[in-house]
Amino acid sequence: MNSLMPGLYVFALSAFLGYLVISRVPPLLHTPLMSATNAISGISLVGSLVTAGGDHGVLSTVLGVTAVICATINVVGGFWITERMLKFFRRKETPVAKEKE
Amino acid sequence: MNSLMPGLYVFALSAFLGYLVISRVPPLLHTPLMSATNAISGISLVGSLVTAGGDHGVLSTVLGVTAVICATINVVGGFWITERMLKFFRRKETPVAKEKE
Amino acid sequence: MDHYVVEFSYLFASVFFIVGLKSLSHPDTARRGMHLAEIGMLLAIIGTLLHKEIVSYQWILVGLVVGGAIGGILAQRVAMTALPQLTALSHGFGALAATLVGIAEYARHGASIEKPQMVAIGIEVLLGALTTTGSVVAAAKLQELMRGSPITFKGQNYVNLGILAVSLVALVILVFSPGAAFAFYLMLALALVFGLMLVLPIAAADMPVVMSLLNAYAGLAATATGFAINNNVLIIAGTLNGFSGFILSVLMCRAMNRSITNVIFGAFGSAAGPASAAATGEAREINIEDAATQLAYARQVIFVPGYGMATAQAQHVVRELASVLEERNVTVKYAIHPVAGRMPGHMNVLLAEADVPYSQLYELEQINSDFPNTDVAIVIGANDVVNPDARDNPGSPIAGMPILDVDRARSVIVLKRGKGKGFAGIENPLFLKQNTGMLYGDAKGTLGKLISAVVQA
Amino acid sequence: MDHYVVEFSYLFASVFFIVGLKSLSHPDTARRGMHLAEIGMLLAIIGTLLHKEIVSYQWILVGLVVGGAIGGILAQRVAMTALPQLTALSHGFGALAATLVGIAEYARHGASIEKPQMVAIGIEVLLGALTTTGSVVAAAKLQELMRGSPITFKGQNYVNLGILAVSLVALVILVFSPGAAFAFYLMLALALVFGLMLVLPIAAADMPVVMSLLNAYAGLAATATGFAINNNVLIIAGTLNGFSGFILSVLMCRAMNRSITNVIFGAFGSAAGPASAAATGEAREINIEDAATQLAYARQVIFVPGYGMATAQAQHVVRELASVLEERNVTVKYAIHPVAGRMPGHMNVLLAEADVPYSQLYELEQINSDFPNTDVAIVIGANDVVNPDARDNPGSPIAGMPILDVDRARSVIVLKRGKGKGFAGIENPLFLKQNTGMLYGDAKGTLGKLISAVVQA
Ligand SMILES: NC(=O)c1ccc[n+]([C@@H]2O[C@H](COP(=O)([O-])OP(=O)(O)OC[C@H]3O[C@@H](n4cnc5c(N)ncnc54)[C@H](OP(=O)(O)O)[C@@H]3O)[C@@H](O)[C@H]2O)c1
Ligand SMILES: NC(=O)c1ccc[n+]([C@@H]2O[C@H](COP(=O)([O-])OP(=O)(O)OC[C@H]3O[C@@H](n4cnc5c(N)ncnc54)[C@H](OP(=O)(O)O)[C@@H]3O)[C@@H](O)[C@H]2O)c1
Repeated sequence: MNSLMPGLYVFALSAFLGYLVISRVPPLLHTPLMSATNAISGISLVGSLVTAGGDHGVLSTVLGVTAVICATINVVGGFWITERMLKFFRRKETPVAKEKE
Repeated sequence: MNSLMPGLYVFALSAFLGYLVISRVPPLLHTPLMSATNAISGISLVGSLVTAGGDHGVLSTVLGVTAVICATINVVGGFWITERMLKFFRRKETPVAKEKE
Repeated sequence: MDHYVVEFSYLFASVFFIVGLKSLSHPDTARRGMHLAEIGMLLAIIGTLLHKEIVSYQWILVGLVVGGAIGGILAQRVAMTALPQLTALSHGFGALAATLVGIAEYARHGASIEKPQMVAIGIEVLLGALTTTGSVVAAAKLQELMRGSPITFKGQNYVNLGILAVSLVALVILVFSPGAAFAFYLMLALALVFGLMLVLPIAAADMPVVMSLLNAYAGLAATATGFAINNNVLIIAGTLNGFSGFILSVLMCRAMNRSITNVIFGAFGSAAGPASAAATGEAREINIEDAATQLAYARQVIFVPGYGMATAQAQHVVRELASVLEERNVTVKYAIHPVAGRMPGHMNVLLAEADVPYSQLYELEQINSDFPNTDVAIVIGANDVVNPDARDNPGSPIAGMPILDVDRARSVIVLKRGKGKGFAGIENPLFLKQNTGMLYGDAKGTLGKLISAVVQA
Repeated sequence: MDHYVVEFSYLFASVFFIVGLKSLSHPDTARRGMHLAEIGMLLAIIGTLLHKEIVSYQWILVGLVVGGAIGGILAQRVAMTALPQLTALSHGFGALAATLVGIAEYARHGASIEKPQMVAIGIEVLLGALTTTGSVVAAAKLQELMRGSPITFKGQNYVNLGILAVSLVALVILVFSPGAAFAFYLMLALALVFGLMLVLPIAAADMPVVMSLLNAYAGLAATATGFAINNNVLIIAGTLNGFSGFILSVLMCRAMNRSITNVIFGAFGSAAGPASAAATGEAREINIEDAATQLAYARQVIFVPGYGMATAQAQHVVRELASVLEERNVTVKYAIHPVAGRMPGHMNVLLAEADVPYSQLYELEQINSDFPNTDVAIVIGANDVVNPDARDNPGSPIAGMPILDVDRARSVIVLKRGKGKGFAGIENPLFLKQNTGMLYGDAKGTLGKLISAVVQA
């Protein structure tokens, strides 16, 4: 019909979903939640890939590649740190030797 | 891009939403839930309106008007009965006289 | 410009539907939320009326008025105990509407329909038609216009499978040669028959599960239509209904400890079921005065309603008895089994109708630990949901179904008309226990007598 | 055909993101869910690489490898206590990427950009640029590369408003004459400045709220981009992030009993705050041996960690002390205030890192009734979150903030370095109470001594 409407539906439904999903995350996991959403927000990587790989002159490529680097730092760093944190959460005490720094 | 994709997104998001929303309805309200979704499924009324009001010959109009009648029964009946049920649920005892049949 | 109005009305309708369903997560918000859903429906209708294809309004108006009147009258007049059949019927009307629209579409465009549209119209008509007849049979069984017990014959499942296969073949033919009107009407006819065949072999008591499934199918049909005509509100509402239906049927089956396939293909309740723990001994009958004394001097009484309370329409007298007891400082609670009665949450609605505040209604998990501290548990037309065999006898046909541990109360009073069995058709050792006393007779009458006796105690 | 592959990769990526975030509702499912989210991201990247506009891959590969290496090394090397700054930094990188893409788009299409696209690119660049500088300042403040206290000047809010207004005007100009490159770069520069101005006046301790808000803005920027380039995965991921950010900042503010506007415009923690209940008396210092004896012979001990535990990196010694106590059959619990430390859930992560099972971590509502039955509450670098003034003194700057009722324990031991104040910069009457004993010194050192003393007790 017109190109804006489907997007609006997707937006409205995602907004509901976001509200329902996020409000169910317990305080225990709020820090991992922050870094997880941080990582997911690196989805803008998608845009930088197209810019970096397109054939639109040097400026575009330089900007694009820089953007790819930045966005990848965001994605990899975000997920990695989330993973590191989540590894710590265990249900029961295990006989694993106590970690020291 | 192509006409199927936006629909698929809407479908996937609605499926999640449906799951999250419905699984939060307590057993207390399962009967109203059944009649509420029943009423909402009368949204096919939308289709029958277009058929009934269009200028596509007698057959189409007859079928359409019958469909409008049926769908309206569905919608009105469903919401009405939901309303009747929900009216009963009260938090605290009120000094209202006890109803008798 | 008009397009925007229509599209936005649909968008808002979708949002309102979601908010409405979400509001059902709490009784305090439920009504307001349903009003929003109603507004959403109104918006969708108004939006549609602005559609450029609609040229004349008088017939639409006639349809809306007639349908609205019938729906309103039905919904207003019907007794709360007849809810299941009304919901089934209303459902059938909705499905019929979808079917008719599908037929009209086909009759109009016929050979010129494109593949994806044809798939969607086919699914719409197929699911719509089977839901129509299926719902009508379900309503008839529930209203006892028809034998409630399963109607079966040998090789039934194969016949059904055959019908389904042929109608799917017809659909495929249609997709590739949309002009084949014969295939269309064959498919329609077979789907109508299939709906009958699907529901006839299922016992009346299993109808709620079937209805939830039919609701889910109807939802999916709407989703299919939505894809066909590129209408998001149909996709959203359809998907929500689809999920709601599936989730509810799964919950019901889980509460009965049965699988969905068992419900649909099992023809449960047809056979008497393997004889459970042989009934030893005789049920002990007690008289009204004894029962009244027990109740009047108890510290805590738990009411356990079941299907019998619904058939006897006894919810108001139950509430009256409870009030009389509360005036004597007896603590009163209600134990609600998830599949007591014939609809999920059936007892909640009936008791709420009788003005019982929902804070007194306890779910199975909340109340079971309370029975040992209870002086009297009074069972009002419940049977299967209080059958201790489900818990203790692994050979019982309902073994594993979670039950209310009524037998652990200090004393149990059972109200039923006679030696009738419950839906599962099996013996209930609860009735033979030492601490169980039977009060035979229609629940409503018995409760009336109990009230006067308690007042005099 | 290719389109379908790309589109489906995006659809699955969206689904995986949602499932991943949903899995964070329980620690047992969280990791698996995050793996799904990672797979989703991979899918989206692979799908994009098939995009027909992409002609050369070598530079993309370089970018991915370099970025991945930097991100991995940063994330692997950084100490758990430095998490807040790392998250801020990583966030800044993401925002910078979005900004650069926006600039490239504009540089390429310039005057030929259509209105809706221009709006989206404008919003993308605006929000992206302010998030970039804002995040960098936040990271610098958290890493103490910069004065943590608010940097303010008179009329600041008016200046900020002015900057914002001018950049919005520039955006409007751009939409109507997209060729006005000057307006574009003016807008970009102003947005960068605005990010600085927004975050500089906010205290380091308020950074988590700011970061959540920046996260929300970045999410909305992604949503805007999604609308511009008709990409649903961007809309979905962006909206999820937007909501997550807003919800988290609201939760944090609520736990501090402050409003968001107060956090952003309040320059809280700059002034010393109105002197609270005059400090009467002197804090009582106790020695290690006394403290160890109290702990060793207690029946129940509750650990109350705060920001000081994080700065001292004392979580592992805390856990060791707890183990030593548990070997002596002391019941050990941990009381976690929602805003203890400097990030929501900060204490949970640190203690989990030190191998404390999460069943021992109690939230405020769960544990507060337990303090009166507790022999010793040991406060490790917490201050504001155990300040009884918040509960008892309506005139206190933090009045109304829910606190842990540590003062109701039979005896309290407080570990801190000296007379330093907490984030709110106010006195804490807890330290002056009869049953409170102070153990001054860096928490890690003190705990080490406590452990040996308990072992010898
Ligand atoms: N709720 C749902 O969603 C749902 C769905 C599908 C299936 N089911 C099934 O339905 C059953 C429900 O269990 P239930 O315990 O509520 O009911 P039940 O097991 O069907 O038993 C009903 C009892 O009520 C008695 N009764 C009938 N009319 C009466 C009257 N007028 N006055 C007094 N007593 C009367 C009957 O005994 P007399 O004939 O001797 O009076 C019978 O023992 C379960 O087996 C459940 O699995 C429920
Ligand atoms: N968590 C969040 O998301 C968040 C977000 C925004 C704001 N905040 C705010 O941050 C505050 C957190 O409260 P809190 O009780 O955790 O911390 P706090 O009130 O900031 O107090 C920290 C205490 O730790 C002591 N300390 C510092 N380094 C130490 C060391 N090496 N060894 C021992 N003690 C040390 C300090 O006293 P000495 O200097 O005497 O040692 C200080 O009293 C709240 O006001 C909260 O509103 C939190």
